Amino acid sequence: MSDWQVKYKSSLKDRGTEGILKLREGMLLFVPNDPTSDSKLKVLTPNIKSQKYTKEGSKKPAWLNLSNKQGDSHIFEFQNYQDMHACRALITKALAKCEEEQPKKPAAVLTSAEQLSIADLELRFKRLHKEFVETKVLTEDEFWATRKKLLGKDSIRKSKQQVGLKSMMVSGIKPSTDGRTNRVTFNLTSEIIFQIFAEKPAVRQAFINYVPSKMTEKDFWTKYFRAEYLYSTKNTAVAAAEAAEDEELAVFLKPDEILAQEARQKIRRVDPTLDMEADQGDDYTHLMDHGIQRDGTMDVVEPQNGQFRRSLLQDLNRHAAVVLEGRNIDVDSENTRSVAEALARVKQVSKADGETTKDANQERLARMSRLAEMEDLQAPQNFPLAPLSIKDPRDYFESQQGNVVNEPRGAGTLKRNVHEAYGSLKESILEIRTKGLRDPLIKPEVAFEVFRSLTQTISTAKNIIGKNPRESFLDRLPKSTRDEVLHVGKLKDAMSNSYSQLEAMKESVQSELRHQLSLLVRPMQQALDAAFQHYDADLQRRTAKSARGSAGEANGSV
Amino acid sequence: MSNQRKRPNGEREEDDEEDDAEGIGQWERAYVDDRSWEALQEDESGLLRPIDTSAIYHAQYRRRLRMLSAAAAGTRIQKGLIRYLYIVIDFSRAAAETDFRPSRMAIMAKHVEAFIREFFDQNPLSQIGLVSIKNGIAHTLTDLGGSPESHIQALMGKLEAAGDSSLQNALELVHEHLNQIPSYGHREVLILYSALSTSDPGDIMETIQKCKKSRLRCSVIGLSAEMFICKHLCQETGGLYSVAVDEVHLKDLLLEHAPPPPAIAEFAISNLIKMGFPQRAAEGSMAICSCHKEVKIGAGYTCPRCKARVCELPTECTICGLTLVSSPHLARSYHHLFPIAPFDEVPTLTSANDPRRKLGKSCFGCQQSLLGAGNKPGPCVTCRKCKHYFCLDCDIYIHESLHNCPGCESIHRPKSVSLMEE
Amino acid sequence: MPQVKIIAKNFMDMVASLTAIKLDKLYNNVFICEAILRSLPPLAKKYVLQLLFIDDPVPCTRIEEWVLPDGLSKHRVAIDRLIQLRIFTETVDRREGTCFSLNPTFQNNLQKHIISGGVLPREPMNSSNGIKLPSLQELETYALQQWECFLLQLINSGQGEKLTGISSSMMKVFQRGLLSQRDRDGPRLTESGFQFLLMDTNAQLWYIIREYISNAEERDVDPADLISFLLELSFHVTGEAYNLNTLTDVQRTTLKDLADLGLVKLQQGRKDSWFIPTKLATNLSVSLADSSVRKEGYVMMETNFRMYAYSTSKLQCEILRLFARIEYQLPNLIACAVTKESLYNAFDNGITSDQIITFLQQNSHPRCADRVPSIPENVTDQIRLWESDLKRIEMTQAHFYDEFPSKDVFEGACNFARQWGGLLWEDSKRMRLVVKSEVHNQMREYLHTQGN
Amino acid sequence: MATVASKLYSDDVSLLVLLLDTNPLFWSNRSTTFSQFLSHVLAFLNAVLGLNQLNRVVVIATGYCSCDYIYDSSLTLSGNSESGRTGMPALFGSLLEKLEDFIDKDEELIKEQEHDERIASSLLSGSLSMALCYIQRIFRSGHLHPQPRILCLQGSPDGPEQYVAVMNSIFSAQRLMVPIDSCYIGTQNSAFLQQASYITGGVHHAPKQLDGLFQFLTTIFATDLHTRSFVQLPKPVGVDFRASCFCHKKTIDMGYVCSVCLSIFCEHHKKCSTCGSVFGQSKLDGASTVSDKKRKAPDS
Repeated sequence: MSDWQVKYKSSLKDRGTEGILKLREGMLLFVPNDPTSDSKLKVLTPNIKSQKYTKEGSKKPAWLNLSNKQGDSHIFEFQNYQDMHACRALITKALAKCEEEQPKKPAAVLTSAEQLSIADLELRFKRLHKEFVETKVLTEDEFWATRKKLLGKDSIRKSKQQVGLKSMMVSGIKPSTDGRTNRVTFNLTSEIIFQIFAEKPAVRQAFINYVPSKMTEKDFWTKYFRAEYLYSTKNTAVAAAEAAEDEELAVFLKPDEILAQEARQKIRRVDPTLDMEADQGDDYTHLMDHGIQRDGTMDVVEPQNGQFRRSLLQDLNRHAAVVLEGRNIDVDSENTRSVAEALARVKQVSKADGETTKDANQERLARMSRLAEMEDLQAPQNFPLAPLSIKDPRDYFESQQGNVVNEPRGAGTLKRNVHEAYGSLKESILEIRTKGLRDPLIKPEVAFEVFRSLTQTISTAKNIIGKNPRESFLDRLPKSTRDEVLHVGKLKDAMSNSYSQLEAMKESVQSELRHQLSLLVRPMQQALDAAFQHYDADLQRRTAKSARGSAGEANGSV
Repeated sequence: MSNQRKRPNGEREEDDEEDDAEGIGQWERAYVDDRSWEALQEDESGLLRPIDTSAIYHAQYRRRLRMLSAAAAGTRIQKGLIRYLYIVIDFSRAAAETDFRPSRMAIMAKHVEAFIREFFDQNPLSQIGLVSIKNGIAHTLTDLGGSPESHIQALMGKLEAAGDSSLQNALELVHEHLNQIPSYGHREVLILYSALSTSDPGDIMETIQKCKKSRLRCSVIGLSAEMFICKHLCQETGGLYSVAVDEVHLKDLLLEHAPPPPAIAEFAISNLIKMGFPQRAAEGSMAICSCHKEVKIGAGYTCPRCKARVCELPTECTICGLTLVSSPHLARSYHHLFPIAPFDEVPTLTSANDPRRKLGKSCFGCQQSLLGAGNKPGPCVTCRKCKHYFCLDCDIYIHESLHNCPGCESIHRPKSVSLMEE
Repeated sequence: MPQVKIIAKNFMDMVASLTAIKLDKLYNNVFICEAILRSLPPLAKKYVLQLLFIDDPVPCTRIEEWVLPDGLSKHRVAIDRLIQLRIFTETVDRREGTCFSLNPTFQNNLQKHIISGGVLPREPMNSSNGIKLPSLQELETYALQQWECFLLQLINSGQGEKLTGISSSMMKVFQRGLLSQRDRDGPRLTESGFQFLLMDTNAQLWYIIREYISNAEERDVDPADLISFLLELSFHVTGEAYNLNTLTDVQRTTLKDLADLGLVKLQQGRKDSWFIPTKLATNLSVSLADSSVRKEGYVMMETNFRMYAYSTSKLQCEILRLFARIEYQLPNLIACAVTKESLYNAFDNGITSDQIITFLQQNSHPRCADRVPSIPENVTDQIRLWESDLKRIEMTQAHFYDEFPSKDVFEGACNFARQWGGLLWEDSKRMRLVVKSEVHNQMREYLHTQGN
Repeated sequence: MATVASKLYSDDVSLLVLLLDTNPLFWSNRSTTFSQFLSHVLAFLNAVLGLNQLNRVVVIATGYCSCDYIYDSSLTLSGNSESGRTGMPALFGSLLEKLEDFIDKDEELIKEQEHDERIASSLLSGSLSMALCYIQRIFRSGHLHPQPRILCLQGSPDGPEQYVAVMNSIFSAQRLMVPIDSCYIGTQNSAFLQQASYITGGVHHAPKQLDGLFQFLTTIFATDLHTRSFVQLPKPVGVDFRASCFCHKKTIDMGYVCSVCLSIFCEHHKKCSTCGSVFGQSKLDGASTVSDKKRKAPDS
């Protein structure tokens, strides 16, 4: 992380001690220069309540005043504001981080406990593994799959996505004018700021230079947008005039220097043997943007002071480039300055190891070119399909109906009697054709009997009542792999809300069943109570001497 | 940007009409919307006749069928019977477009719902999850699960469109999810993409490679126009890429993903899955089901491993995670294993010495007369094995829904013979 | 439309209303049993079938056992109908409570019918004999023609081009109720007349047949015979020719009328003459239950209240004219508009908006029929609205009271009227009130009691 | 529109597709003769046709070597539904005639094929498929069609080799919402028919005494779909949906299923005996997870 030369004072009057302020993971360290001094200091970041700091321009030195939860305050005097702001930024960031850690505190406690003894963890898994795999409740990989799933769940929860840059161009944001006064208002979001910085290094640089030393952020942006506005009016004469007497403004209007040199670098990288000469036909440059203006109106071409003219094509290209690069820094976009710096840093890096990334973007280029091939030239990459070596369904499913197969297969006998079988069929048909249906078709008493019996079955089917609704509930209880591999914490929550659910359940059921139900539920609740007691005891024991107790036991009791 | 795209089917005039829409009455509007005149054609005598869609439909159908069977050239191929499919729906700004009426969003939702139902009907052992893209971020609507209703609810809840769309974020998210699932499962992603651009935080190419590595089969259905990146994605991961021209087409394209896809050799990892075949609980017995956590009287099944009660099959035991099915559920997938070969078309011109003289003039399946107008033999198809003739409707029905050939089924063929024919 | 059902039912009621002897006489004919069986509500059919081969009575509870709770009403209807038709005979058993058994004649005949099938009293002419019979289509068109021109004649008997051979006296019978014969300005269609025209063919047919039967006595013909003959007729095969001389004289005369109605086609052979039942005839027993033969729809209703009817029929044109303004008529197309005026005079003639709408729905052209709703809402709504427009004022007979002796008498009167729910209007200042005439009498008495 | 139509078209109009088991091997060793059985069935058909003159009946013979249509009430002479009833002869005559030469054909087939070991089952799968095709055609015929249902009159035992086909048909019927009633008159119960009726919401019944068959048929199976909505019919007895494993043919409630061909085993194998795919992957997979568990555990 980063260190700073600072003076530390416990109060405003204190004349302070020279020393180095170090920002470390989760804490803030102050090491005085003379070892003798007793004013060592260590502040845990989570404890920092607020930070105040002196504004630029005020004659006060760059003070940063951290007050922690206990209420006592530490004041650091930096050599310059730049450091101070940097430090501040980092602290805020740190704070933010432990903010989002805040919610999963309890889990954290446990995990830390686990971390303490990986050995213990191993042990636990061994035992679980034994219990389940040896006893054939689970197969090897089922066991691990479950484990993996649980871990996976966490990991997913952690990972957070970033938004890609808007594909809409920043310069597209139109000023909103209210009719009466002739003031125009741009509204500016951190997102837009980021994009501006990303697309216009010059502006970014300007920001780093001017803010806060020369001007406040606010007037910086007003200036910027004034320039934008001027530009959008296309009244270059005025623009030129303004630029003349305000060099900051000029910065915005002038074509971006940094970009220009980047471009030059890139060109330098290009293989010299490549013939970059284009013939007349390809030359569109003489028609300005093909006459397109950003807002669709035709462009009035003004040869003079062309330096204040940006072409739409340039903007588009630049924007495209930035979008493709994507968001390669991760800072909270609230703090404009930090954003600017971060971006700047990235640029430095990329410039610095331009050589190293050479091959990187070499192979990127390679991939690009591969993709850029014409489709019909590309070999159709269809994947080989997996063949299915399987028998004919008929005998394949011979086995499916095991219970039916035990039918005497009349093969031998078949041969003989099949034909007289057919014969008899035909006879009986003939019989009907000659005699007609047998009359009476069915004896009344038989019919009556049949009807009666059927009615019997119906009526019995109607008033069937549930046999033993009281199926032992203890086997229903969550006792299995999942909970075993689960953290105790999770289990506890699960159990406690299942407890409440049980309660709710009792209410939900209509009264006549409620008694039955409570019979069902009671053992479960008792079991849960037992589990809770055990858990609390367990917890105390663990907290007493570092986490020895294992989740396994807690579950075991359930 | 996606809002100045033209659709082939004469969206242009449509727009123009909309311009003077206030001029015309509601009743005219109705016709402007459903271009009823397009369903008419002029016959030789110059009269207007409704186009007989059936013939066209059948032709299309046969083309599709042949295409599919071509994939499985003769030899039987494995199908991804146990699928873990994530449906990614792009609810970015572009989804609010109204070139599909009432809006892409609505249409997507409608057909995805239909798709989900069909999917579970065809792949009872598979699971679906829903992801939506909005404001450049991918959100998980539902985790992988087997019950259509829950998905559909979640989907219908989330119907508004905004912001950009990010292919990469979506892929990343889905990838994280799908990495968790066991190796035997076939990991698939189906993306309904209506935006014409993707704004990603990083390099999407890497993401695509990542997906390829972890055997995700990504398919995309575009609603606007073909995009290179989508095409690339699908090519790399062995999925299908298609762009819908209109609502009907969209529906068809979606439903093409319902039957299990042929398993790609390098992806297919066979394995034994542990499954429970629970017995139905006694009528009127009372228990607390582990899926809804409420008291159920009567119906329900009991997990053979942890004895937990679940309401319906197929499902995954909420307690011990065992897959619970009943034998019919397995049976539902059998027809994917044993698809019936497409029937051959019978050349109608050979009416003089027509073999149908012998085989009777009616469809073997439904007894419908195969004689077209004026007693000349109409179009019909025949099964290679049993040589029986079928009408076109039966042809479709047999291949789409029934999955066995009545002719072959009603001939008892001794094993020896049948093996020969394999 | 409600009327259809009523009429259809009425016919069964006619059968039911016959005396026991006559019913049994009916049941002697196998085909009647069959026809009756078909006309029963589904549940009743089931019961008959169940008991078909059971001789000794079956307790009602045992039958009821099969019915689910929400089917009980249906069960009762079925049983009532069966008893009404004397198919079930009710006996009370000590242990079992009420028991049912099938009417023996009915049972036997039905059994016979099911086992060996009924044999018609006459054989169809064997085709070898040289007369060429009309094809089914021809027959169908013939039947419809007959029927339509009969209807036409029925409607505008004013201009008397004699189309059918139906005696004017007979025609009078049919027109009774449909036309109101006013002196001077020719006959006008009455309310029910219009409704009649909007029914579908079977319903109309049955209405006519009912009239025909009900005035059988006047022509000293036994209605029972008539009914049995008609039902029997409905079992003949359409398109087959049957010999006339297998019939009794009564039947022959009846047959002539039926021919005019298009139920049968008479054909003169070389030596003897034949009759060929048409679809109308064979559907006679159909419309006992719900009708099912429906000709294809021909009307297209547009959202702009214009209506196009693909029809050449004069009758249909007439029918449309009932509620729409015919604008022009092409060879196969009638273009008309549904206007406020046209509807108003339809309403005047007592046609309800619902009838019109159902008519439109039932006759809407197939291509419109598959789109929902087949008739545009705005039209249906408008029709309803216009109808309700006419119903702004309603008349109630009332009496007016004033000159009350004192305030409290007046108050009392008001309260009294209110109690009887007869108070329409009161003016406490000038002590006047208006009361429904239903309560007038009570009112009067009350006031008398007050008076003294 | 549809509502109006269905109002006009009485709700109890039904199409009954009867699958008649004409397996000689079954009938040869039965106490009740085929003629008895047949007369009951014919009477039943006639009764069904009698209930509503729009009712239609189709009979498909489920033979030993073949299946075929032997009766279609809508095809009888002069086309319209009346004539089926004019003379019983018309119905029975045509039916019996067809049936007879069907049986002749069937016999021919069995002659020409050499004999193989197989259960004396009849081709249920075939007749089911045909029935469904026919019903599909009815559905096609417009929105005004009779309510179709299938009735299997089956005596001979299930043919395991038909399992797939039968199941496919059942599911297709389920999708079409066509109930498959089944009346099993054989000796031991039929798993096929039970499942069919259970899945498609039809009625399954195995009458005790065959001399009362007609009564059974009319009381239970004559009930049209409309009436079923408010009438109680015999509930399907609990159908056992537990699978039986391929290796030992014993019914199991927990087992292993091959992810490729879905064949069922009662214990873990290295290699699928049906489709020959090797499950080598699993252990390797397990190992990997072990390692990454070590990695993951601390930061979890």
